[in-house]
Formats: sequence, C-alpha cells, structure tokens
Amino acid sequence: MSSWIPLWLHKLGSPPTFYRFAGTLRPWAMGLALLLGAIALYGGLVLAPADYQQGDAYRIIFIHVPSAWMSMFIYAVMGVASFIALVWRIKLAEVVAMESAPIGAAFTFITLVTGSLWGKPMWGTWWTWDARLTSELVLLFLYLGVIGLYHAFEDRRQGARAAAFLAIIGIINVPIVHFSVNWWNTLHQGSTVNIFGKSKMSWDMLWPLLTMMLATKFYYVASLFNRVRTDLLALEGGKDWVRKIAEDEAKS
Amino acid sequence: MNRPGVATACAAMLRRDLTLAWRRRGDIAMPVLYALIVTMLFPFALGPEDTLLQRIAGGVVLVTVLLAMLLALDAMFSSDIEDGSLEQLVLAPQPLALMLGMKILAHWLTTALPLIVIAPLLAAMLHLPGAVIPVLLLALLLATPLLSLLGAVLVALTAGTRRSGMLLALMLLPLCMPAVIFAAGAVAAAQQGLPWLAPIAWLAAALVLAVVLAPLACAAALRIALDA
Amino acid sequence: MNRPGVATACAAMLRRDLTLAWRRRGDIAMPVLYALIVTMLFPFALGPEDTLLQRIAGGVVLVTVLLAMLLALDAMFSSDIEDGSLEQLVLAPQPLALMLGMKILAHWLTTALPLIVIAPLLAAMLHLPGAVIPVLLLALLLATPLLSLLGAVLVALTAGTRRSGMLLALMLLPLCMPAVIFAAGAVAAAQQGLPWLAPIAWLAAALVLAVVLAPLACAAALRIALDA
Amino acid sequence: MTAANTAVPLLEARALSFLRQDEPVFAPLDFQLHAGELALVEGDNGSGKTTLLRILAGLLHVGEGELHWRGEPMQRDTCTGEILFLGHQLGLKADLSPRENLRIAAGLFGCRDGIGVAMVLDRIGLRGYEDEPVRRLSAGQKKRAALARLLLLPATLWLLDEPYANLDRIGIALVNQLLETHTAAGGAALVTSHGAVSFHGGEPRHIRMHA
Amino acid sequence: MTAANTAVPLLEARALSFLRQDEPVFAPLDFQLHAGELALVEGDNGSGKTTLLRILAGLLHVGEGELHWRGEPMQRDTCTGEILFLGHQLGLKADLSPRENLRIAAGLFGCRDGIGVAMVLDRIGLRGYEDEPVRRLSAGQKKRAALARLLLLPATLWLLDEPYANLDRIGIALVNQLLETHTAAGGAALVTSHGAVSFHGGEPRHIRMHA
Amino acid sequence: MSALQAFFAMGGYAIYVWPAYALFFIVLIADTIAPGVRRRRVLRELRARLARQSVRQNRNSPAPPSP
Ligand code: HEM
Ligand SMILES: Nc1ncnc2c1ncn2[C@@H]1O[C@H](COP(=O)(O)OP(=O)(O)OP(=O)(O)O)[C@@H](O)[C@H]1O
Ligand SMILES: Nc1ncnc2c1ncn2[C@@H]1O[C@H](COP(=O)(O)OP(=O)(O)OP(=O)(O)O)[C@@H](O)[C@H]1O
Ligand SMILES: [Mg+2]
Ligand SMILES: [Mg+2]
Repeated sequence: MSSWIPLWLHKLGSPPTFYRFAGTLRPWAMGLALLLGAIALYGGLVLAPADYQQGDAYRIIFIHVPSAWMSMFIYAVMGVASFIALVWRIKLAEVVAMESAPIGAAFTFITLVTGSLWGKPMWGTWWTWDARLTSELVLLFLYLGVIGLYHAFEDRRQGARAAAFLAIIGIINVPIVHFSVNWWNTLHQGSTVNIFGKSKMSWDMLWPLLTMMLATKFYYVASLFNRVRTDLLALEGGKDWVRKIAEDEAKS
Repeated sequence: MNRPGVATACAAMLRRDLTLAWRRRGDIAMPVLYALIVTMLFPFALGPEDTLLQRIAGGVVLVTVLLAMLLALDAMFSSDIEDGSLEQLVLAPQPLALMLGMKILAHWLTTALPLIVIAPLLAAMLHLPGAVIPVLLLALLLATPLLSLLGAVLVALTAGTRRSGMLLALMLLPLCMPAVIFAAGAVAAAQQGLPWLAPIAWLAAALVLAVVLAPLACAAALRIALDA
Repeated sequence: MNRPGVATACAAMLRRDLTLAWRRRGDIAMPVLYALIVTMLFPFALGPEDTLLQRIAGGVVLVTVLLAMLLALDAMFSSDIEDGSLEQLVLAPQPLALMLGMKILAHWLTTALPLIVIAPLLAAMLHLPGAVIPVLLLALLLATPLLSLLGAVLVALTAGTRRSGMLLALMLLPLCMPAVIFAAGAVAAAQQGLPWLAPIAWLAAALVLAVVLAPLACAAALRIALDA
Repeated sequence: MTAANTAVPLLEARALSFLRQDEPVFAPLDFQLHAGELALVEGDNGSGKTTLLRILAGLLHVGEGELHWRGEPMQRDTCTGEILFLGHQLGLKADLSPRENLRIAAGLFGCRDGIGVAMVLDRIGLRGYEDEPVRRLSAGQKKRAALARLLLLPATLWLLDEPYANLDRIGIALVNQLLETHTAAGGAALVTSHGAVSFHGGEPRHIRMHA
Repeated sequence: MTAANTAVPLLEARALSFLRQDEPVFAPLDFQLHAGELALVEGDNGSGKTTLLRILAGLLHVGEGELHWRGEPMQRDTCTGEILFLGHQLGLKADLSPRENLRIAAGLFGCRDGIGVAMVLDRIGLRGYEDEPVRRLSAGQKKRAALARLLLLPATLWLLDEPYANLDRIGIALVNQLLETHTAAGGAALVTSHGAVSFHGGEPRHIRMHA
Repeated sequence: MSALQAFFAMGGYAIYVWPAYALFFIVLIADTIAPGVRRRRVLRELRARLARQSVRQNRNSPAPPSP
C-alpha cells in the first residue's frame, strides 16, 4: 500500500473501522434519501404542470432519468473502485466495486422498464433496437456479468478481482450510452437537462428532477453501506472481530 | 544455457497449438460442419423459396459463422488448465501476453479461417447474390478475429470458475452484438447497392484496438484465474 | 451385505447426474442463453421486419433449439470417462443399459427441458402466431428426446476416438434431419391451418422405438470404447 | 465366506496375456489367487501392471490364455459386483463432496451391513472434509476419498492400482490395515505398488510382470 | 554458479503463510534455502505442501509474511526462468509425444548447453517411447516424460511435488541422482515426498508443515 | 371528477405512470431488504464453519484403527 494514501483513508480502509463507520452513517443517508425523495415526488407528481405535448405521461421522467443517471454513475464508481482494487489490492475497494453492481443493476432495470413504459404511449412501441436503448440493455448485461462472475468463483477475493477486471473492460459502454443520441440519430430524446448551462426544461419540472437525483445518490450511499457491511462479514470470516459479531448474534 | 528469443518462443507456441489442433483435426471440422448443417437445415425448416432465402442469406451466414466460432471458444484454455500446461506457460521466461496472442492466433487460424473459407459456399447455398460475397468475406475477416480476441479475454476471466458456460455467453452477447450489427450492416448495404465502407471501417478500428489490448487483458485475467 | 435394487440404483444415478448438473447450473443455462442469443441476433441480422420474422419464426426456433441441444451432447460421457467414473459404472452390478438410460434422461431434463420452456418466448420474440405455439411445443417434446437418445448412441460410439467432434456431427446430421423435417412440417402445417397430426405421429413412433433400443446400443458402444 | 486356501482358487490365470496392436503387452502369466490371499503385482514402469488389473476387472478383453473365477471361465456376469477396482483415475466426481461420491457408489454397489458413509469417511481420515467438493481436496485427501470405497462397498476381490501413491505414512498404514482385515475376512486382493508394502498378515504372493 | 552456503540465501521465507477464505492453510513458515541445498517438505496429507510449492513458484500470491529471492523481495520478474516447477498435474499434452512436449518446453524455457531432447529422453528411460502420444504411456512413463524437463531446461531452483510417485525403483534412483547432480552444480531444490528419500549428497534440510 | 381522481387518472396515462412508480419502489425496497437476509445467512454459515474447524483441529491424527 503506497505511502501517499493519507493515513485516515488507510485507517478507514480497514474492514472493522469501515464496518463501524458505515453503520453509523447509513441511517443518516437513508433518512436524507427518503426526505428528498418525498419532496421530489410531491414536486413532480403534484406541483409540476402537465407537459403541453406529452400530457401527464412525462411524469415518468422523475424516476426514469434519475435512475438512468444512477445506472451510469454507479458503473463509473464501480470502475474506479475496481481499478483501485486491482492495482493496490485493497479489500474495501473490491467490496465497494462488487456491492455497487447489484444496486447499479437495479437502477438499470428500472430505467429499462420505465423507459419502455414511457415508450409505449410516446413512440407506440415498448422496445426498438435504438442505440441508446440497446446500449442501456448492454449495460444491464455487463452488470449481470460482473455479479455472475463474482459469485462464480469459490474464492471471493479471486472472484472480486476477476469481476473487477470485467467491470473495467465494460466501462467503454458508459460513454456510448451517454453519447449514443449524439452519434446516431435515433428515437430517444437528446439532452434536455444541462446542469451548468441553460436547460431546455422549465424550472417547475427541473427542480423535482434534480431533487430526485440527489435522493437517489443518497439512497445509493445507504444501500452500498448496508451491502458492504454484509460482504465484509462474509469476507473476513476468519477474523476475530467477525467471529465476535457472529457469536454475539447467536446469543441474542 | 541458451534462453530462446521471443521469436523462437512465439514460433514454438504457435506450432504447439497448430500441432494439437491437427492431432484433433476432427474438432476443427466441427464448427465447419455445424455451420453447414445450420445452413442446410434452413431451407428445410423454411421451405425452399428462393426470394425468402435470398433475403435472409447474408444475415444467416453471419450469425451462423459467429455462433460456430463461439462453439470452439469455451475450450480455448480448459485443457491447458486441466493438464497443468498453463502453469508451465505462466512460469516461462517469456511475455505471457505475447504467448497468449499466439494461442489466440492459432485459435483463429483453426476455427475462423475454415469457416471463412466455406462462407462463400454457405452464401451460395442460400442464393446470396455473387456481388455481395466479397463484402461478406471482408466483414467476416474483420469480425471473426475481433470475436476471437474478445472471447479469449472473457474465457480467461471465467477460466477459474466452474460455471463458465453461462457467464461466457452472458458476457459475450453484449460484446459481440456491435460486431454483428456492423458486419450485417455492411452486407445489407452492399446488397441494396449502398456504400458499405463506414461499418467496415468501424470494425477495422475496433479490431486494431483489440489486437493491442486483448492479449494483455487476457494475460492479466489468466493470472487471476490461476490464483486459487 | 445389501445389494441395492434396480430402482434404487436408477434413482442414485439420476440423482447423481441432476446434482452434478445443478452444481454446474451455469452450464445448463448455456444452451438456453445460446438459443436466446441466436434468436435475438436474427432481428439484427435481418432487420426488424415483422412479416419476414413471422414467416421464418417456426423454422428458426426449431433449428435453434435442436442445435442448442447438440452443444451439450458432446460432453455427455467425456467427463465420466476422464475421471474414471464410467469404469465404476461398468463394473457395478446393475444393468448398464438402464443406468445409461437414466443418464440420457438426466441429460434431456437438464438441456432439452429448459429449452422447451423458453421456446414460447423465443417464438414470441419472432412474432410466431400464438395458435401455432402448442404444436411447436408438441413437436419439440417429441423431437428433443429423440435427439438425446440418438445423440447418446453416437457419442458413446465416438467416445473412444480422439476425433469425436467431426464424426459426431457427420453422423448426427443424417439422423436428425428427418426429425427436423417432420417437426418443421407439423409447425408449418399448423401455421397454414392444415392438419398436422401425421408428422407428429411419425415422430412419436420413432421416439418409442428409440426409447427401447438406444440405451442398449449405447451400453454396447461404451463397452467397446473402454476396451483400449 | 470361506477360509483361505480352499481347493478352488477364487481367481486363476493360465498363460494370460494381452495384445495391443497384435503385440503382447506382457509375457504370459500364470497365477492363482485364493480367498484370503494378497498378491503383489510387481514390475517396472510400463511392464503392464495397470493393464493386468484392467483385464481382471473385465474392462479389457483377455487377449490370449484363460481366466477362471471360482473355477469357471470368467465372464462379465459371473463375478458381477464381487470385484472392486481402484485405478489411476480415482472415479470421483470433482464437483461432488466425498459424502455424495460415496452415496452414489453405495447406490450402485450396495454397502456392507451396518456400515454408513459418515463412519467410513471418519475412519479414512476425512473428518471435517465430508462436504468439501473433491476438487478442493489435496492429492492425498482425494486418494483417501477413493479408498473409502474399500470400507463401504461389499466385494470379494480388490484390484488396487498403486493404492499407496500420494498417501502419507498414516494413510499407508491404514491401507495395510484395510488389506489385513479384508484378507482375514476371506477376501482377496491384487495390489500393484513400487514402494515397500509392510503387510503383516502372512507373506503375500508375488506376481512379476515382464514387459 | 556459487558454492553451497554463501551468505545470501537463494530463497528465504519469513513468517510465510497463505490464506484461503481468510484462514491460514498452514502455520507460518520460516526457512532459508542456499544454493547447493536440498530441502524436503514434509507433512501429512492436506498440510499444505502443494500450496507452499505453488506459492514459491509464483502461481499463488503470498498471503502474509515475506519471500525473498537472492536477498530481494520476490517478484514475478526477479526470478523468471530460474524456477522449474513440477506439480501433481504434469503439464504434458496428452495428444503430443514426449519428444514434442519437450521441444515445446525447450522453446519456451530454453535448454541447457549441449543437451538435446533425444539424449534426455534416453537418459530418463523413455527410449522407444519418444514418439508415442503421452496418452498411451503408463503412469510411470508419463511421470518420466515430465521429469525429463529437469534434465533439459536450465533452472536454479527446482520445486518438485511428489516426484517419486508412480515411479519404479530405477526411476526413484534416477530422481535421487538428478537431485545430487543438480545440488552439486550449485542448484537448489524443494521436494515434497511421503516415501523415504535416500539422498546421498549431504543431509537435506527439512521443512515441516503443520496444518 | 375529483382532484384526487384526476391525480390518479394521470391524464389517461395511469396504466403507464403508476406501474413505473410501483416498480421503482418495489425494486428499491427489495434492494434494501436483501442484504439483511444475506447477513443472517452469512453469520449462520460462519458459525457452521467455526464448528467444522474445531472438528478438524480436534481430529486425532491417526484414524482410530478398529476392524
Ligand atoms: C426502454 C426505453 C428507454 C431506455 C433504455 C432509456 C434510457 C435512457 C438513459 C440511459 C438515459 C440517460 C442518458 C444520459 O443522461 O446520458 C435516458 C435519459 C432520458 N430519457 Fe430515456 N430511455 C428510454 C425511453 C425513453 C422514452 C420513451 C422517453 C420519452 C419519450 C425518454 C426520455 C428521456 C429523457 C427526457 C432523458 C433525459 C435526457 C437528458 O437530459 O440527458 N426515454 N434514457
Ligand atoms: N491406452 C494405451 N494405448 C496403448 N498403449 C498403452 C496404453 N496404456 C498403456 N500402454 C502401454 O502398455 C504398456 C503397459 O502399460 P501399463 O499402464 O499397464 O504399465 P504399468 O505396469 O501400469 O506401469 P506404471 O508402473 O508406470 O503404472 C506400456 O508400455 C504402455 O506404454
Ligand atoms: N483449490 C483448493 N481450494 C480450496 N482448498 C484447497 C484447494 N487445494 C487444496 N485445498 C486445501 O488446502 C489444504 C492444503 O492442501 P495441499 O494440496 O497444499 O496439501 P498437500 O500437503 O499437498 O497434501 P497431499 O500430501 O495430500 O498432496 C488442504 O486442506 C486442502 O483441502
Ligand atoms: Mg500403472
Ligand atoms: Mg500435494
């Protein structure tokens, strides 16, 4: 482990410390996610006006787009964690990468289904082999491949390394998902939200969308911590701190 | 003590895999026969209507050839792992990526090349217009090594697992989809008399990238697979 | 000393093969995924034209399912030969043909059944009319065990040789062609609203014959294969 | 079971040989094996020991000469289930645990009275590894899992091809002990081995192979 | 090559251990191996001998502790080509003949000066079987074909996992002789074995494994 | 039509909008619950492993020789 990694990070990377740290932080992240989610839903479903073209169907946007962003964001996180895991062999990075995958797969799945639920009234079809749709489907397959590869190995750390490798190979798909609308002219919408410049969307619709985006980010943190804690228990089964937890839990 | 140069080692590796393939030449013929069977079954299953067959010919040949290649992919490293040859290869004082590159080359030569050779026959069996066949061959010449290279990386990744089959298929699907799309796109364009250079260029670019990166990735993946 | 009855032995055998398949359940999923991939690639390769897809749907599904079965056939006895389990089976005080019958049954259950289960999905992906699907399933239910049984005999025959792949494909082609023709005939007849019972009856008759004879042939062939 | 050295030998070979591509693999063999006896098959590498054992197990066809089982010409069904063969290939499925592997063997061959799989695994020294897939066992542990069949399955004649290979000292002693118990109970065994076999129950018969 | 027992050991392990599912496979090991020395790795079945050899060969990652090669931390490229590993899996392609198998090995690892494949096969006792596919050889003949690498390939450290198994007496003597020549020439070797090793060139070091 | 009814009707797109939201919540709730279930299984397996390990350690090396 290189010396330039600050000491606190190094400490945090130690499984028992992180286990405790994540345990205290998780409820806060979950609480924020629920609060922001509730506000965003109220704003999106009640306050925001209907779209002049799409009517009320556009309200799927408040879950479709944040989920779509999360599907790519989580993949990026997974890719970075995978890289760290492979280069420095830090156990926590392996776990973060591997436990991000199911959450990412969940959001990808939501994106695909909400997208096709939206597509039926708007395009008249559930599914076409459009570039963005296809690349998002490929993203789902990549997530499933990472999850499957991780669990296919008997040695979990070996599985984590192999799956991390796949995650890194697959990262080229993320820019393809994002830019596919620019590169090929297709059915799917181009960019309408622009965080830094001027968005093409009215503020009434935009703020619930951005709030929901924040809510999903917090949700991700909460869910990730929850999963990482469980996985650390499975991975560190030989260590005393885990044995203690196991015995304590057996007693209670 | 005379350490062999890299060229000698590459030659030894390539010769080894080609000799092995030749000893089991029945297995080389397997994908070819498989592709022939599929193509022969289509007229039976669909009825021998010329226009229909002609319409689907390009796509069927492409899909058949690529799938026939997948057949042989799974076995790429398995026998070497079982009999301990791979350990010896990893321990050899030679760049592993290069040696694996040779293995991939041998694999392409023994599975893809025979398929490409009979592709015109397959195409003719389904009445594909003769003018399209060169484009089909070009597309295959670019798409098949791409598949070999990507496939090798994935096979290496799953080599340490017991449930390799499904995973391999699951991971290959997203990776080979673009290759099929571009190759089929080129053939379809040629069949309709449209320009077909763009998709072929994309395939070529992807191939160049894969030739450089895939052996390295493959070596790294195999080291992980052995480490248990 | 308590010798097990034939029923116990059959159950043990079946359980063994099913457990093994379950341990490697990824490999069970392989033919299924393979069939799914092939079916998904067709719209890409041919373009998503509904009428065209519908026209070829029945044939494509049949060919795909049968070929996916062939994928798994080759491995039917190979692992048992390599690790010496087959020797133990031959030496057991049980009728070998019956034990092999159990192996074939297990093979059918683990490869063909999942394929038959997803066949309606495959058919739907290619827009096959819903009314034809029962006939398709019936045809598959009869054709797949036929293929398993015939395949097992051929695999046993080629088990002792090193060039099994090609031989297998060569010998299977003529044997499975009639099955495909009858099955496809039934589906096509159903799609056109014609009576489809005759081809199905032929398939059923062939199946009955195979169930009786194939395990016996298989046992004889395996004894020969081991004797080297 | 009969006592050792009855009139009719359990197994008798007369000018037995085996042909591969029309060439004899070993010089013609003559030997008798009575109930209660142990025979050591000796010979250099490649002298045909494995080949002989496979012939006796009925896996290879007799080339020339004759083979008699309890005085009658040996056929596939005269000795069915009485022979237990352990070859270089152990006959274990790598994906199954020792327990599952033994259960299958018992399902096919039956098992001795009053003996269970758990007990056998314990005696053979695999306690704690009963449910590990065989693939994850060490070489000696795999061998033990295969040898557990000797304890579990009923058989009169054991054909053991290098049963000592890969075993540690305790394992070797265990095999010797198994052989003693088996022969004392009226069973017979043919064993090939290159190492010294310190067999305590009487002088074993020697069968020498010449290539 | 240096004489035996120079100051810097060829291989040194400090508190070496390996973890499988976070459990140590064997108790931490400390040992040194100098040029010209032979070390016997001893332990019961499943005590981790094979695991140790695979770690030393660089096939498995060191779990805890340190491993030094000629005084420097051992890395993949510090000792490349200096180590010759022979495991339970022999690393022979069954479809190729011993001659072809050795040719490939020589192509990858190089070969010692003035030594040819034919000569090596002759010395190892495979004369007449040079062009038979390995699949058709007997167990001991296969082992010999694998051991032929010891004669052919240049290497400083030999890691031999049960090299004596399946060999006849002549073969065992041959391995002992190979080990003597190798250590006398300044090479080192780690050997696992359950049988008695009658090594003549000086008392070997003993490494005891405890599970 | 009351405001609430109008809200649930979603301008006629109810069959598309509400399933989308339902799915969103079902998937995320499942994702939240799953680790808890797994955690219990992991700990149970760990206890079994500890038990097995103590068996291996207590195993008296020579198998008790009794015919
Ligand atoms: C199965 C079908 C669909 C899938 C897989 C899908 C996928 C995606 C993805 C991955 C993104 C994120 C792109 C990015 O930010 O880089 C996205 C954004 C978006 N989608 Fe969809 N979508 C689907 C259907 C639809 C439909 C039917 C509509 C509306 C008619 C729609 C409207 C939008 C909008 C407005 C955005 C935000 C674009 C932006 O600001 O970047 N999507 N979708
Ligand atoms: N499958 C085979 N095909 C052809 N020849 C074979 C085959 N198996 C063995 N042989 C040859 O037959 C001879 C006897 O082999 P066998 O395996 O019986 O020897 P063995 O006495 O068991 O030797 P070892 O002590 O090495 O195990 C050898 O010369 C070998 O090369
Ligand atoms: N691939 C594997 N996965 C998991 N555990 C393994 C694996 N290989 C071996 N083990 C376990 O690790 C321990 C050490 O095994 P190893 O093969 O190193 O023993 P060994 O000393 O070589 O024994 P033997 O004398 O039987 O060859 C054993 O308990 C074994 O069950
Ligand atoms: Mg032998
Ligand atoms: Mg070992």
